[in-house]
Amino acid sequence: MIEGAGPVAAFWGLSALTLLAAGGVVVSRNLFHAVLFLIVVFLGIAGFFLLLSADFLAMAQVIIYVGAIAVLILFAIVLTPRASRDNAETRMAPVALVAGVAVAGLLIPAILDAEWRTLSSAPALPVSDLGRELLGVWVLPFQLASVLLTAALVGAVVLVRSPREEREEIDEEERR
Amino acid sequence: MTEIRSEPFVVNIGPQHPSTHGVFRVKVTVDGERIVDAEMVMGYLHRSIEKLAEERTYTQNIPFTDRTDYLSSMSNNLGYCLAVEKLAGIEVPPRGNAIRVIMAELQRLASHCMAIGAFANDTGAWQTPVMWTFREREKILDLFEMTSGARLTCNYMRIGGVAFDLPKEFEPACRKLLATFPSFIDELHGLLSENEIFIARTRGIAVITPEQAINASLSGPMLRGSGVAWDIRKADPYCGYEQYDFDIPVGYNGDSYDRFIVRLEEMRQSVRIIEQALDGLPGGPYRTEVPLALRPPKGEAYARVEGPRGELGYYVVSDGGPAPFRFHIRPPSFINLSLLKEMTVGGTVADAIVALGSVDIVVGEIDR
Amino acid sequence: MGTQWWTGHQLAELAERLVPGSVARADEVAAYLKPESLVETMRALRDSEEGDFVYLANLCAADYWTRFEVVYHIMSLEKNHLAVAKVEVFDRENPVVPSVVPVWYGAWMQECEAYDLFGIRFEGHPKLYRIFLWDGFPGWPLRKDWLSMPGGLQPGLNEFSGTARREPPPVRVVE
Amino acid sequence: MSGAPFLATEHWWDLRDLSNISREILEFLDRVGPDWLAYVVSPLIGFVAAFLLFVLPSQLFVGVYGERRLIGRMQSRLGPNRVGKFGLLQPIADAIKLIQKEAITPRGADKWVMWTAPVVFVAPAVLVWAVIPFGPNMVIADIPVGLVYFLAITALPVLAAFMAGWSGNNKYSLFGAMRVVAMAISYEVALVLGLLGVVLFTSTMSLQAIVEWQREHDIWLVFLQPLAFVIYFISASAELNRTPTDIAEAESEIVAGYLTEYSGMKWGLFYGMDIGYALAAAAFGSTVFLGGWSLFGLEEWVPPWLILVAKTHLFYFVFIWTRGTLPRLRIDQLMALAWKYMLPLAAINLLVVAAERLWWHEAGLGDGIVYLFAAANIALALLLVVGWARVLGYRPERVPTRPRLVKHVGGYVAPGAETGGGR
Repeated sequence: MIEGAGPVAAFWGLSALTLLAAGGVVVSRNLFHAVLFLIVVFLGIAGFFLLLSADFLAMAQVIIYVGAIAVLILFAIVLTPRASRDNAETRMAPVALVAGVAVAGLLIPAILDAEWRTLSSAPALPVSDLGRELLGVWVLPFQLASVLLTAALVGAVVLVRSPREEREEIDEEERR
Repeated sequence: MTEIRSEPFVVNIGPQHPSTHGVFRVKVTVDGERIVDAEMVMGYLHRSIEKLAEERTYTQNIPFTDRTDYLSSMSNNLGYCLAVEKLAGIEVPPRGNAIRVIMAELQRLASHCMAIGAFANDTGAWQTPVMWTFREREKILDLFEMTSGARLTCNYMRIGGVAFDLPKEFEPACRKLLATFPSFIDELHGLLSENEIFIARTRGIAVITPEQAINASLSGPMLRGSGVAWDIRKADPYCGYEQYDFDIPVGYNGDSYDRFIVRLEEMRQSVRIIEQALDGLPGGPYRTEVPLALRPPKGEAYARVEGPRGELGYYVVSDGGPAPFRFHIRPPSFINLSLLKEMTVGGTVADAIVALGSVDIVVGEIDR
Repeated sequence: MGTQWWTGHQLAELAERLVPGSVARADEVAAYLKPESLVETMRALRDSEEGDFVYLANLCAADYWTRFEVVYHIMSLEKNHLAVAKVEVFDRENPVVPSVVPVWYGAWMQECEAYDLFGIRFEGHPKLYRIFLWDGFPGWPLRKDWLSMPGGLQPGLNEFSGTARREPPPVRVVE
Repeated sequence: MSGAPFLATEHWWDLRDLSNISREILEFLDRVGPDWLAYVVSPLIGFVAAFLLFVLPSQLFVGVYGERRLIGRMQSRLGPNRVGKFGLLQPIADAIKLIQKEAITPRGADKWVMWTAPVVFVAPAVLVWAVIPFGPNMVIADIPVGLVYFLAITALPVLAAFMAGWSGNNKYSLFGAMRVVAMAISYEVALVLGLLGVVLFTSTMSLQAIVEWQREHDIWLVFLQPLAFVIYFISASAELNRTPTDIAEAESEIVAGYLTEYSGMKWGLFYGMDIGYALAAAAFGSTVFLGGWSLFGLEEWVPPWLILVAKTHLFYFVFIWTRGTLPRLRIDQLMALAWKYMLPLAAINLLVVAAERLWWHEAGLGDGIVYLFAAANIALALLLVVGWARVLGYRPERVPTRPRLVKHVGGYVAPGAETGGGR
């Protein structure tokens, strides 16, 4: 439960900011601007985590989503040859609209129906407990996620290796 | 599997870029950071000195030669004067020759200071080596000011000798400089040649094989860096270079690092030559009197000196008049650039800058 | 010690021996080669045991009113000798000389320079362009008839008595 | 507070502990004003105090003036010495000049992004100071995840740099932007893994607690975690674009990197805050690795915040020193350093620390064991650095640093055919 004038004001402020930025992501015609709006959304969500006393989660949100993922998206935009065409009209717009409405139609009733457990005070969850849980009870999913990420990394490396480089490497080995 | 590649795009290095050492431009096409094509664009500083020189007397042309390679004006003066002397058959007295050798070698020191400092700057050293070399170059320029009255464009050599005799303060000042110079070279050696990062940046970059170097008419440290022993001071001695004992440094495999250490070693050798020349400085006249409006006989002459950047040739044709009929400069840094494309393609932009720095260009000389 | 400077006759003799009929004439300074067999001769001179002219020291052009000369200072590093070869072109409107870039890569930029300032086209050059001046620059600056002044006054030194060339130019001035 | 009682008293005028003043002010505000006032003012006091007392003076007189003077000294020249006594007013004159200059927005530039980028760059530079402890009670926000906070906040300027580079409509800017992002992503990984070792040892992520831990055990973490310290230093200088690794602003290659199109105060903000980040990194480094405000008991007599300031400036001096000495590495070499060298070493370091920590706790060893760990880790660090270099095939290659000498001219000199001698 969020109590007190400060947190409540912060909640509404953050909500407005996040929603506006999310709208910006959708509306913005410039791909680069859209990503920047997306970053604001991420920061807003980190703010929500802070409001809920989940400080570690907020920091992780900033590091991972803003520091890594958003930057990677930006990088991808720069490296994509046809990025300059931006968010132009596509034939897929109606399909996307239908899909979006469908997802919203699924989510909104689910959220309204769900019985949310409300806590009167923020649970004290030190980071050490989080780590213990992660490496104790949830160690298998944790490891699986690591393996998945490693596989993705290796796959990316294999994908971007050009045949030319491979040939050069083989030549080099032969020379040795 | 399709090859994933980024869009190649064209980057202009220059004409206003910190590392082009003047208004020189390289149009590079890059794919990511790799260079796939490089094209030189020059001429921003073209003053058509060769045409202007056809309208001046032989003596009036000497200041033009200052302004081609403004970092080694003494060598340029010397090359031109040698060509005219050869054309007109003028002998230079021994004292004049010795003074010329001292000045040319001091000029080589000054120019190599500049080259090494700028090269270190190109590898990314944040101004420190260039400031150190400027400090030493300053002392040499002071010596030039003492003798010729000018620091950069000295206009000191004359047809038949030099413009003035050495002032009496020159010798002690020069000896003082020579006493400290080897330790300065050792300092640079420690700062740069033995620096792991510097070696990593320059070793194996812009390799030129000896065959390539000879075929592309490279000269000076570029040629010697590739392991070719060629030095006009030894091969075709002028001004009495045959009296002095010095070695020619040659590199190992012709990369940027080799060109750098060759330059550094040349500085040591220059110090040796100046010491010998000062020790054996003959007396007598420093100049043969020649008429102001010299009219050499009909004919042509090609004289060359080993400038700091390489073979500096002057090709002068006379039709018997007071002005040269044809005046051509063989600019070393212009021809040394021939292989720039071969040196840069396949490397990164950073390598291209290092390659360009190791050529040691002076745009005034390229464009003339 | 010192570089041995070959006379034109020496070079002509060698060139004639390597490629018969390649020499137009020779004087004390230089051997005048025929443009038709220039590249062939130069390659033979470069590869010959005796000549070993592996190094092109200098390439430049000169305008002698009635003809252009392209001057090659060629050199051997190991034998340490230097010779001068020349090629003459008489066509003022459209001077063409075969390019020696296939023989010496070092001619690449110097031929561009000669083309830029003299307008001599080097046939077979991989990329001949105006290296200093911009494309479309009017005229060829180092030709003698460029910037000829009114009153028949020709470029050259005019301040000294008897030096101004007041006679009409030997050739028609290309405007 | 644990340990010996401090000499610092609780009087507001006792400047050895500056938190006294702020507590007095807050209490006064609580008495006279509405209750939200103290709530709003308390962080402000911290930031204002930190900036007025430390950040701004350091930035201006150490970062701008001191760095230029020191590098000038290293380069055998004078450095700024005209404005004011010893040129001390030079930074202020610079700032006035920068404000007067025209802030150019090039045609075709993305104006909004270009003008927002400096703001995005400056804001984290201020926020970073929130978790740096200046003394036992002097920290703006002693949050339990201070270390992660620092990492999160310092991820933001990368974004600003990217925005600056993209918006300038200049290829050099874009190059710089791409480089800055590639660098940040690569070095962040090694940096976090290195810092994880510290966290394992101290079992906390609060910077204040890390300092306390070092004080209690009478050892600095730089001795316990030498490898992590080296990795931190290299990564920090890489992310800060300082000279051995300043490829994002490499002047000789890409003019000024992402700042190429900036001018006036927009550029000045980037420049000033670059120094701010370097100082923050130095402060963070001295807090985590060099004992922060503690100095083996001396902090009871000397104001602890002065100790931290001294350590920070010392740390910053090393930054200046490397900048004045070393050339720059190429981007692929830097990437190789990050991925092939520092990342595996950081991982091995983490493994070692985990083992030591486990042994320490399971076996119930006393605190004295940390000295043994320190000795072992220093030896291990040296061994690892050399050994891993060998594994990667890098040997301190004996490249000849002097050319061969020959006496006679001729064609190509085959190796071994030299004829010359020295002197």
